Amino acid sequence: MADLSVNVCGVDFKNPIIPASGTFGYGREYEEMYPLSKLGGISTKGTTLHKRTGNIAPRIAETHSGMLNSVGLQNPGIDYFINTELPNLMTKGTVIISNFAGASIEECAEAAAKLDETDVHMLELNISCPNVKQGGAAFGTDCNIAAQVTAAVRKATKKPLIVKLSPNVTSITDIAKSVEAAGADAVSLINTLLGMRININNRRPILHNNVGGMSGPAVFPIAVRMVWQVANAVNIPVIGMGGVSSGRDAIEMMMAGASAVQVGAAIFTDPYAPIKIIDEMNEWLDSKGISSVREIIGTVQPW
Amino acid sequence: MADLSVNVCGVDFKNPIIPASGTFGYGREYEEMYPLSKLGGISTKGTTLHKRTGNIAPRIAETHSGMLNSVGLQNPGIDYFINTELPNLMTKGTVIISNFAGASIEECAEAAAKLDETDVHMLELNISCPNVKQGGAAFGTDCNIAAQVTAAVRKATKKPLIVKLSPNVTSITDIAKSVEAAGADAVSLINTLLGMRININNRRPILHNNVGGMSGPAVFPIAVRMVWQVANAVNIPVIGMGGVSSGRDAIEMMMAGASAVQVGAAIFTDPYAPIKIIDEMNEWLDSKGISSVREIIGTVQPW
Amino acid sequence: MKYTQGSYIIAEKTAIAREIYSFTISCPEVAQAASAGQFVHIRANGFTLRRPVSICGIDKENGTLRIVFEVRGDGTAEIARLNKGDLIDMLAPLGHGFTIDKSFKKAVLVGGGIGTPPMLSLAAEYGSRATAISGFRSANAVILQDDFKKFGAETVLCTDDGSLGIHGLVTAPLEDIMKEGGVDAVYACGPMPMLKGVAKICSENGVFCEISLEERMACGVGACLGCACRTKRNDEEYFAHVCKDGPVFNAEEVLW
Amino acid sequence: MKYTQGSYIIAEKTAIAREIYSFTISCPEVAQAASAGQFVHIRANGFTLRRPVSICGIDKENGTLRIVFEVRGDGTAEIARLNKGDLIDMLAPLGHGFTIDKSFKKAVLVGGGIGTPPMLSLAAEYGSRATAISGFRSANAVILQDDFKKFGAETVLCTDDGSLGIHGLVTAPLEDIMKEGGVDAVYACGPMPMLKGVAKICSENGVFCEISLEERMACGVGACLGCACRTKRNDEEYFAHVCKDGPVFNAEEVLW
Ligand SMILES: Cc1cc2nc3c(=O)[nH]c(=O)nc-3n(C[C@H](O)[C@H](O)[C@H](O)COP(=O)(O)OP(=O)(O)OC[C@H]3O[C@@H](n4cnc5c(N)ncnc54)[C@H](O)[C@@H]3O)c2cc1C
Ligand SMILES: Cc1cc2nc3c(=O)[nH]c(=O)nc-3n(C[C@H](O)[C@H](O)[C@H](O)COP(=O)(O)OP(=O)(O)OC[C@H]3O[C@@H](n4cnc5c(N)ncnc54)[C@H](O)[C@@H]3O)c2cc1C
Ligand SMILES: Cc1cc2nc3c(=O)[nH]c(=O)nc-3n(C[C@H](O)[C@H](O)[C@H](O)COP(=O)(O)O)c2cc1C
Ligand SMILES: Cc1cc2nc3c(=O)[nH]c(=O)nc-3n(C[C@H](O)[C@H](O)[C@H](O)COP(=O)(O)O)c2cc1C
Ligand code: FES
Ligand code: FES
Repeated sequence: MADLSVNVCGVDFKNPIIPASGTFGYGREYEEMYPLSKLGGISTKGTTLHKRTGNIAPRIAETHSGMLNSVGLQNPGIDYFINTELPNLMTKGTVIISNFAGASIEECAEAAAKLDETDVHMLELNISCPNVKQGGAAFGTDCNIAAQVTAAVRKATKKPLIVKLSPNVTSITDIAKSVEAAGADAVSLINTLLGMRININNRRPILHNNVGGMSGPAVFPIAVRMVWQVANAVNIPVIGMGGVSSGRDAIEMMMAGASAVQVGAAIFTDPYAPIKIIDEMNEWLDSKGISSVREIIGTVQPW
Repeated sequence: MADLSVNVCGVDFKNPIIPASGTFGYGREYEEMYPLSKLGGISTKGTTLHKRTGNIAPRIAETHSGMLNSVGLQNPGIDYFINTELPNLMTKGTVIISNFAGASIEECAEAAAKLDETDVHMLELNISCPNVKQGGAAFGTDCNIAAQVTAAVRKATKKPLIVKLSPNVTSITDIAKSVEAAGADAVSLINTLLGMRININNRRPILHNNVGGMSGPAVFPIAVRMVWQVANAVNIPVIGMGGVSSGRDAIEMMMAGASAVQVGAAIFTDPYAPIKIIDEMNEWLDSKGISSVREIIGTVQPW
Repeated sequence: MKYTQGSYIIAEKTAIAREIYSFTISCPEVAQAASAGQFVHIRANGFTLRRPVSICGIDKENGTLRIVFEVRGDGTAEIARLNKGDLIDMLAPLGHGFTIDKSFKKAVLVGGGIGTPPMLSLAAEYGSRATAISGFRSANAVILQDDFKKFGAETVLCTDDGSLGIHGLVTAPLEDIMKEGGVDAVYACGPMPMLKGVAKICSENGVFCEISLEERMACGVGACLGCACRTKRNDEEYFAHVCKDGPVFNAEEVLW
Repeated sequence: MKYTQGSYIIAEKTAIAREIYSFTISCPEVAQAASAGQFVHIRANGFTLRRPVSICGIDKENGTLRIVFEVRGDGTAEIARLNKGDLIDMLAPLGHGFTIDKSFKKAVLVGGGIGTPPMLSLAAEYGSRATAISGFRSANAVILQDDFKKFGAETVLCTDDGSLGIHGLVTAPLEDIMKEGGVDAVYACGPMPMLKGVAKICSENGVFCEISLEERMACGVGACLGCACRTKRNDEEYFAHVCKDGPVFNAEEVLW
């Protein structure tokens, strides 16, 4: 039994596996299947200052080894989250990361200020959701705006602040360095890649939003590359995600430089995926005689 | 039997299917299996002014529904191509597109000038490779440099000029508009997405180049999205590619806005893929009673 | 247990029409928890997303569920490749089923095409108090009529092309039955235009109506918010989720 | 026909050691065109890239090829799931095989682990004029020794752990045989350090040596330039391609 615990920004995780924001709701649906205390942490469904109804359906399309979604940040608003969901989540014995976004810098800062007054362990600022028409994409694709929103949120909270990056950029390292300089305590990546599928029979995009965010095993190599690049470019911890679906994938992501790993689409294929990934990591480490998962972080040796 | 012929920049293709550059060599290896005259065209392996030995092996890695390559533009140089390979190719009864690249604007222009003197039907300028003179950043990730190299090449040739775009950018439409303004007759997209895989047993990147270009069915939704965006942003024809592996995929790509379709990685899974795709397109069109494939180009109706 | 994920043995497989298969699956726990109108979420080997399929029959005694599905694309084709004795990976039972009221004296079950299977699970509840109106494209797509009869339900069959039963849509016989009166509830599953038509007739006649909706799904349990459907609750627009709030909705709630 | 792609029936499947399988494949055209040292490129269901596997036996009369492969990862595991009677999708025969000279009086075939199978196709050519030196990790990984004997070849067996045969590397018995003299050719396939060792011994003894190399492949036919390997030709460095210029190379050509 290897030691799977990791520490990110001073927060202790019993293991590095965290269901990714938007794929695990507030945990209620999966708690029917296993205790949430088995998880390293949970990144909750992205919340916004105001309630959002999200995009019109269809919101889901399948792709080779992946999927598209255009949920459009549907959520009941931050007050509902703080009053109704968070207190319950805080009793589960796992690290709670509150993922949030906003349509303006002020909205993001205001949301952060509200979260700052709660017991939540960490904040994850989503500057990358490609579905939000009002600037959601813009924050994450421009170094200056990314820095501005990070700085504003930084002022609004003393809690560990993770900034979640978009992969739909020319240089993700530039964005990472900008948010680091603006006060981020960690970065998480990758969010979804913008994609599209068309129903050739009716000549309509499958998603009502026309385009959506791609995730799942298909994007794994892109995520590993970006995690590796960013881990080598910044001095803050990196939380890796994008297509992780096995313990070996999680190990690979950590060798690329991730201090912890989020798991998203794999949960749809197998609701027990996070638990199985934890078990597989443990087995692999044991089989190699590695006593702590921390020993593998960032250990890939480039040629 | 539907009419599969298309016309791109005044060049007639008997069907829209073209093996993608780098996946079909100069056609010799596949000619052992089927006559090249069955193909709409062939985009030849990228050539450069000077011979290149390419990267050290391993150059290939597998990914979920895709692959990475880091061939590194190995090629015998443009003179060898023009003297030894091209004359043979020109006898095959299919459109020959000469894909080429360079480490500087001057090299690209010089290569184009040499190709201009041959019988080749079209030129495809690959701007995804790093520009050694201007700091190593790829030509294809900066609008100004992309425009400059396109303009220089434009001056060097009167042949139809396709500029092949990189997907590793924040806004592919901006790059497309820049090269259109600089004189490109068409754009082709997408080239490969930068990815990485690690062998967790020896903690080494699988590719000796550390990172490589991802292609195959995994990238198809990203390619469809980019083709759709670019087709709506420019007034020149778009040649679509990226993950096409069936007749339905090719139809989808054309509905997104592609006037012709290149097929790459699918050839490795099945060397007959281009032929099967042509047959499947024909069957689908017949089943829908569509008399010409040209009728479907760009017909997707966004919501 | 509310729902769980597991691999279960296929006890029986039959092809009941062209490209339409019936599986009987041995899953005692799931069968025990299941109710009419719920669905199972099936993993298709090689695919990222599971495929939702309605429960067509529940045999709590023998611990089996029956599903009937049509091959529509690559995922259902892959599932159809499974054979008797193979394991099928299901996340089940999911969703919110039909409201069953044993005091109802006359229930009409309206199924269109591959929307017919979930209606059979209601025939099992209502027996001879049920009338099953089923509509299909053509004679060769007709399924489950004998199964309805076995439960004692009256059957009314329609085909679009008139090749079997009544020539025309299911809404015509439904209106006839409504005129006769005494209908306590109408349940329906099928294509959207059909559901809309059924809902309109019920609303005009003031009859309780529940319909089963379809939407593209990822999680199947209410976590991803993928399967949104516009409904109204307390006169406010509400984006419900087909997998958790449905697939069965009161027809009055749905914003078409 | 030089090579072709097709689906062929697996006429025989046997497990010859833990996770090592032998397939006999009915493919008359391919068997007719094949020669020792060439390989087949096998499609594994669900994977983008094919898997290269050496030809282990060629039976032109019965129109069959034999391959022997080890499950190393997901792709070979998928291929191992195929059974007798199933179709296997192959692009074959590929590459440049061994130089066979019927006038050679003494040929030494050196195989390391899963590099042993291609050596068997040479034993079929050289019969009693062949000595097969095979090295394996351990007794339970030993394969094909009886097959070599059937062709009349002399066998020398080594294991890394001494659990069967000589305790140690294949290079020791090779040096002994070299000392005896009269060796016309050495052929080898196995891990790189072994090949390097064999090449060195041959070069020191001035004996003709061919080795079969491995590299990650995409196309398998020479079109993608994926499987580069550093060689020298006419004293110039040359990036050869394992799939087309090889997999068999003259040991002198290879830049280690
Ligand atoms: C609650 C519910 C119950 C259902 N019950 C049945 C049933 O009893 N019998 C039956 O034959 N079919 C039923 N369906 C429809 C069935 O889920 C689809 O036919 C199936 O998902 C198609 O998958 P595919 O891989 O064959 O098609 P593809 O088109 O290749 O599927 C691609 C993606 O789209 C989704 N998709 C495609 N069509 C539908 C659809 N109509 N509804 C939801 N998702 C879709 C798939 O799940 C997959 O994610 C039901 C759907 C829902 C939502
Ligand atoms: C010319 C040639 C002949 C071969 N002959 C045999 C044989 O007779 N018997 C046998 O058991 N094996 C043979 N191999 C090795 C065999 O190809 C690999 O074991 C196999 O490709 C591994 O696939 P996988 O999916 O199990 O492993 P994975 O590691 O999951 O494969 C991932 C990718 O890497 C490639 N890869 C991994 N290992 C190798 C390797 N050693 N060589 C080339 N590509 C690799 C795979 O083809 C695939 O593209 C040969 C290889 C070559 C190049
Ligand atoms: C249905 C769905 C909803 C998502 N919602 C959010 C969200 O609200 N906030 C966010 O930061 N990321 C969201 N994501 C992105 C994921 O958290 C994750 O970054 C991405 O899916 C890549 O990981 P994966 O490949 O493991 O799914 C969502 C992803 C999916 C599939
Ligand atoms: C092995 C390999 C080599 C390639 N070489 C080139 C090249 O020389 N020039 C170029 O423009 N694109 C090159 N490409 C990119 C392809 O032409 C194509 O843009 C990409 O593979 C996406 O298409 P696909 O998903 O169908 O493979 C190469 C791709 C592969 C897989
Ligand atoms: S499918 Fe995830 S909420 Fe319904
Ligand atoms: S694998 Fe393509 S050149 Fe060898």
